[in-house]
Amino acid sequence: MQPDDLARTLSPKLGDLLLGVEPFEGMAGRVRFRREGALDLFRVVRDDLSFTHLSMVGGVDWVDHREVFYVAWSDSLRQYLLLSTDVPAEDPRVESASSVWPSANWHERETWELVGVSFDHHPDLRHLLTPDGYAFHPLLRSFKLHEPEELEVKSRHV
Amino acid sequence: MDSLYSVSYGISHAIAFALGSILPSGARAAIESSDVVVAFAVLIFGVIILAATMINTIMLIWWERKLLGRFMDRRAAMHVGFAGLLQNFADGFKLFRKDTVKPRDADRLGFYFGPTAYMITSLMIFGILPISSGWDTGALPLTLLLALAIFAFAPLFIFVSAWSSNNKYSLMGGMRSAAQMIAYEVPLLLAVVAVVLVAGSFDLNTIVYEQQNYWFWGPLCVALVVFVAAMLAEMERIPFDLPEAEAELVEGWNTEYGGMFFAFFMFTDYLRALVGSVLVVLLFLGGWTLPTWVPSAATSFPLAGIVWFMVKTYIVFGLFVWVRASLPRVRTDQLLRVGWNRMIPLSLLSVFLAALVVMAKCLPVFGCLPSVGT
Amino acid sequence: MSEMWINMGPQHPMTHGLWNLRVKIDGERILDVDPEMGYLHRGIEKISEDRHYNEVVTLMDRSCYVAGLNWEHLYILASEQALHISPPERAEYIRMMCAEFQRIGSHIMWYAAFVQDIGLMTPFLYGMRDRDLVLDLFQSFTGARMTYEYMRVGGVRNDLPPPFLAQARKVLDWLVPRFKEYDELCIGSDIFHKRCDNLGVLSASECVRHGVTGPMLRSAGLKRDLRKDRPYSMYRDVDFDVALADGADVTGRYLVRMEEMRQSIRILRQVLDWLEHHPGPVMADQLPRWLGAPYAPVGKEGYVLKRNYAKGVGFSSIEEPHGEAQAYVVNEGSERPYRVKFRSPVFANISAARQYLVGYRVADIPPIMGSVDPCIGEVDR
Amino acid sequence: MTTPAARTATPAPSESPAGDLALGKELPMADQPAVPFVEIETLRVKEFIPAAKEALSSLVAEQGQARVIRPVFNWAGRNSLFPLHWGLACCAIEFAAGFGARWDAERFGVVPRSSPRQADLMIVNGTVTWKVAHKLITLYEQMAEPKWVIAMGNCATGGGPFRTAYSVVPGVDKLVPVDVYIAGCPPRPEAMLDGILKLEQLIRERKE
Repeated sequence: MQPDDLARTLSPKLGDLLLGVEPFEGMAGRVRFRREGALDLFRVVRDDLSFTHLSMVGGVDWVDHREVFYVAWSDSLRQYLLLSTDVPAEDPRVESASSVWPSANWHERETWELVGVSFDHHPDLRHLLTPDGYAFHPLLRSFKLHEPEELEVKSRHV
Repeated sequence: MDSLYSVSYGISHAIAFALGSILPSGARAAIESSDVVVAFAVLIFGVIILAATMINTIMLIWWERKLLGRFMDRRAAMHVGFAGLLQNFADGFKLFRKDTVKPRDADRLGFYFGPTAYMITSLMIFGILPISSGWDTGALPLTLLLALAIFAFAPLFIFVSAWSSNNKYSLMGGMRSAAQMIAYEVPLLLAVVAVVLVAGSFDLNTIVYEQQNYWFWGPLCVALVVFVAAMLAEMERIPFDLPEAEAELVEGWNTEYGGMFFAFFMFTDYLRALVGSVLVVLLFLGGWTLPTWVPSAATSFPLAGIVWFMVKTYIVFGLFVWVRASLPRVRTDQLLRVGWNRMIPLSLLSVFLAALVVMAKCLPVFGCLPSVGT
Repeated sequence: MSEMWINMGPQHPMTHGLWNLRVKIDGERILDVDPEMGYLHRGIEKISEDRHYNEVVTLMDRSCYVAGLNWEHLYILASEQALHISPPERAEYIRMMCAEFQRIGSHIMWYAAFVQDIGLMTPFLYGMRDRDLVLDLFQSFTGARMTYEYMRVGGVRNDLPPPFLAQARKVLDWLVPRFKEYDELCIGSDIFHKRCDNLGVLSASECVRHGVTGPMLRSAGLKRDLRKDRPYSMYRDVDFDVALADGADVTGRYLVRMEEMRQSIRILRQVLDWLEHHPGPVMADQLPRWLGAPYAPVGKEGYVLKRNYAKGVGFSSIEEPHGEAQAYVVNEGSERPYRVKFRSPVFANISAARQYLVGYRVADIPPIMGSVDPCIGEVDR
Repeated sequence: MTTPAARTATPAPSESPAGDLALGKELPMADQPAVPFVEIETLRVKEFIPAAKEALSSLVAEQGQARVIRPVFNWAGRNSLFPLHWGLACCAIEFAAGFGARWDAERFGVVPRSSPRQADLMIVNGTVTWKVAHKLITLYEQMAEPKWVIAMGNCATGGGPFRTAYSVVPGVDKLVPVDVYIAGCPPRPEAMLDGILKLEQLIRERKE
């Protein structure tokens, strides 16, 4: 399946919620969409395009906004599909995909705690990798790691 | 060899007279009185039995470790003592010194009483097991029954210590242990009934004398299979080691025990394994006797009975180790189902076969098989 | 006993790593489970943002410590796509050989751990013995037993030493009868079937719904193997079959993994033949010099090399021993990746734990979780 | 009944009953001791037992320990180190390989135990994160004395390649006292065995 085919199937169903379909090496394409249309898009992608297996959900912090991306696989097409949406950094939230693909559950929990994107209507949005009550989102660019030298100084004074 | 009791009586007697010769006459009479001598003799008897049992049990652990190492393509304990012979002594001393931590919410009495009673009751069995021809220890007519009765105490104490540990894994292990031991007690005893039928006695000495011409493993092979399987379950060894299944219950019912009380458990497990092996040898493999075709030189040297008995015991235990090295563990429900649905019918069959053997002994066709005892 | 929650982990013989399975039980029956992860969360994705492309390879080895080379392969494929670099053919073959040997090593490690879960003691030792032979092979050309740091963007670090091929063939010849022995100890035993048949069943549709991949998925009869479906490296050129089983249970997963090892040997024989007859370079010629730059702490002025290199996003997906692993690398034109995201197969496989554990018994937890082959390093990253 | 104040056999007679009355207290009976005689005797016996224990143990300590008991227990302790059976990260695999056929740590009497109560030795084989830190401390506290800790690998020693990460404890010695450090990432099984033998040497020299 080529990006053009994707656009032909998706645009009538989604309208202006679909921002565009770009080619992506090694995949069927990269679908950009508005976050308001997330659930509609997921359903269309799963039911009409047969991408039944959601592999990965992740987030990228672009400082001014954050990007959430989804990778889905279709057993009949034997192809991957990349879906991505931008969310503003002030209000980082998007609809949860776990009602469409249950496998999104843990990936979204991870994205929430590491990248700081909240997922609406997620069944169980708890900390997964970091301890309960951990207040930071480590994968944001504003979160700086300790330098080794810094650490030396610190432990010497402890 | 004379009976062990008469040996210890002799020692006691000698000590009493030696003491009496240096004491004033009033004390001498008291010491040389038969009651005191007998009491001393019993004490010495107990000490000898205890020492022999302990050394044998520890050697059994060494034997298992080395054998298991060979099965696994490695060399097990090597560096403490010659070929690791002292390894288990080191373990024992270390555990002796190590602290025992009682969990805060554990029941104090049960926590300490359980392992102690478990070990003591298992040690008691050795007071009545004969290991060579002169070893009529107390000469009770019902030694076999008594041994098995004491052997059956164990689930109670395991359950007490598991319950009082106040640990979920211990509790589950204790539950499993109690269920398993009670389920396998029945086929174990029925298999013994087969032996008793053929031998015509509950006395272990008589049972061995009965086997001087033919060992019971041949005619009573079904009973042997049932007995060994049930014994494996009673000893809690793989494939029936569910109560201490390391994979799901951390260490089973001894999870909370460390130090000396853990040593009690470990020691008693092997003690029970020794009892199991000894019983298999006594009931089915002719005890200390050898087949008649063996040249008499093999049986005539001093202590020959004990030597052959130990050789057989260690070989039987080696077979248990072999089973352990090559079989996976079964599940609780499967174990219990096998116990109630397969083992008990099989053991009843073995009783039936034993009855046939008894009849065959006196059928004119076969001629009366010669028997020595009764 | 009434219903109660028990914690299996983080220190528990069942876990094979550092995680906690909270189990709600009624007697011996499992009513609910709740895996708790993150005890080994080392922030690999965050540290990667501070490292050069080649330095991230170090973290990949530690990410999945039983399949280090597979994870290096995964990361290198994605970053080569992001950096628009293509490696020479011989390097691709060497990587494929590494991946297949690592698959054998990982599966043997799985076998050793799994048989312990069902109470078999001896095969653990046999497994470790045979795995050491595979690790010896790795040691002969990477210098390390577990953490190799062997692959580079644009190729591999060094070529194979001359005696390697003969040695590798010898190891393969040794392994073939060993697999038969493994089977005799497990499949040949009635108790194994009693324990493992119809256990931890997860049907193919449930697998797809919950994102379960790898041997667990193939044991359900669904033929999905990225080496066939979406060939990467040189898998298009080698001849092999996808291991399949039916039943979707623990026995099925066992059979799939054993068959995969045999297929790996089949692949390896072809690859070794190819490597013998096709000498050549193992590193791409036209590499930007900063790929080999030394580690420079962030924030030190003058050290940071700001280069405007072509931006790009790389995505790779490989069939790791545990399942389907993916990497997503964002290249923003600097010498460090802007964002690295990994998808761990075990992460998804464990997340479906409730589907394949509830309803069985406590004694079934170790074999079922053992058949998942949890490698916590890659789950928590 | 037997408050510490009542332990003295003679109850202090109140100087001014009126004053006590004023305070609203009961008057003590003059002719009856507050503690019956039998109880006093029991108390004495109870005090005697720990005192005797102490005297006996000090005697044993002085006479026997230095010559017989200590060397034997030292020998036993160093030759049967049971490590806690747990795996943190990469080093756990090498830890397992150390118990495999090629290295066979059991030769030295090293047998992993799953329960911390039965373990003498905690081998921290991998990266320690802050999330697992308090569980590690709990495990260490659950182990019975005497106990030792080996930090295996660079991560446990000082954080290793992850020392800059936000979630990693830079060295397990921040949490529990460490006796032996083993370098390597991960250390080879030989190195692990060497660490255990180093610990044996340490115990021998400590003469506990």
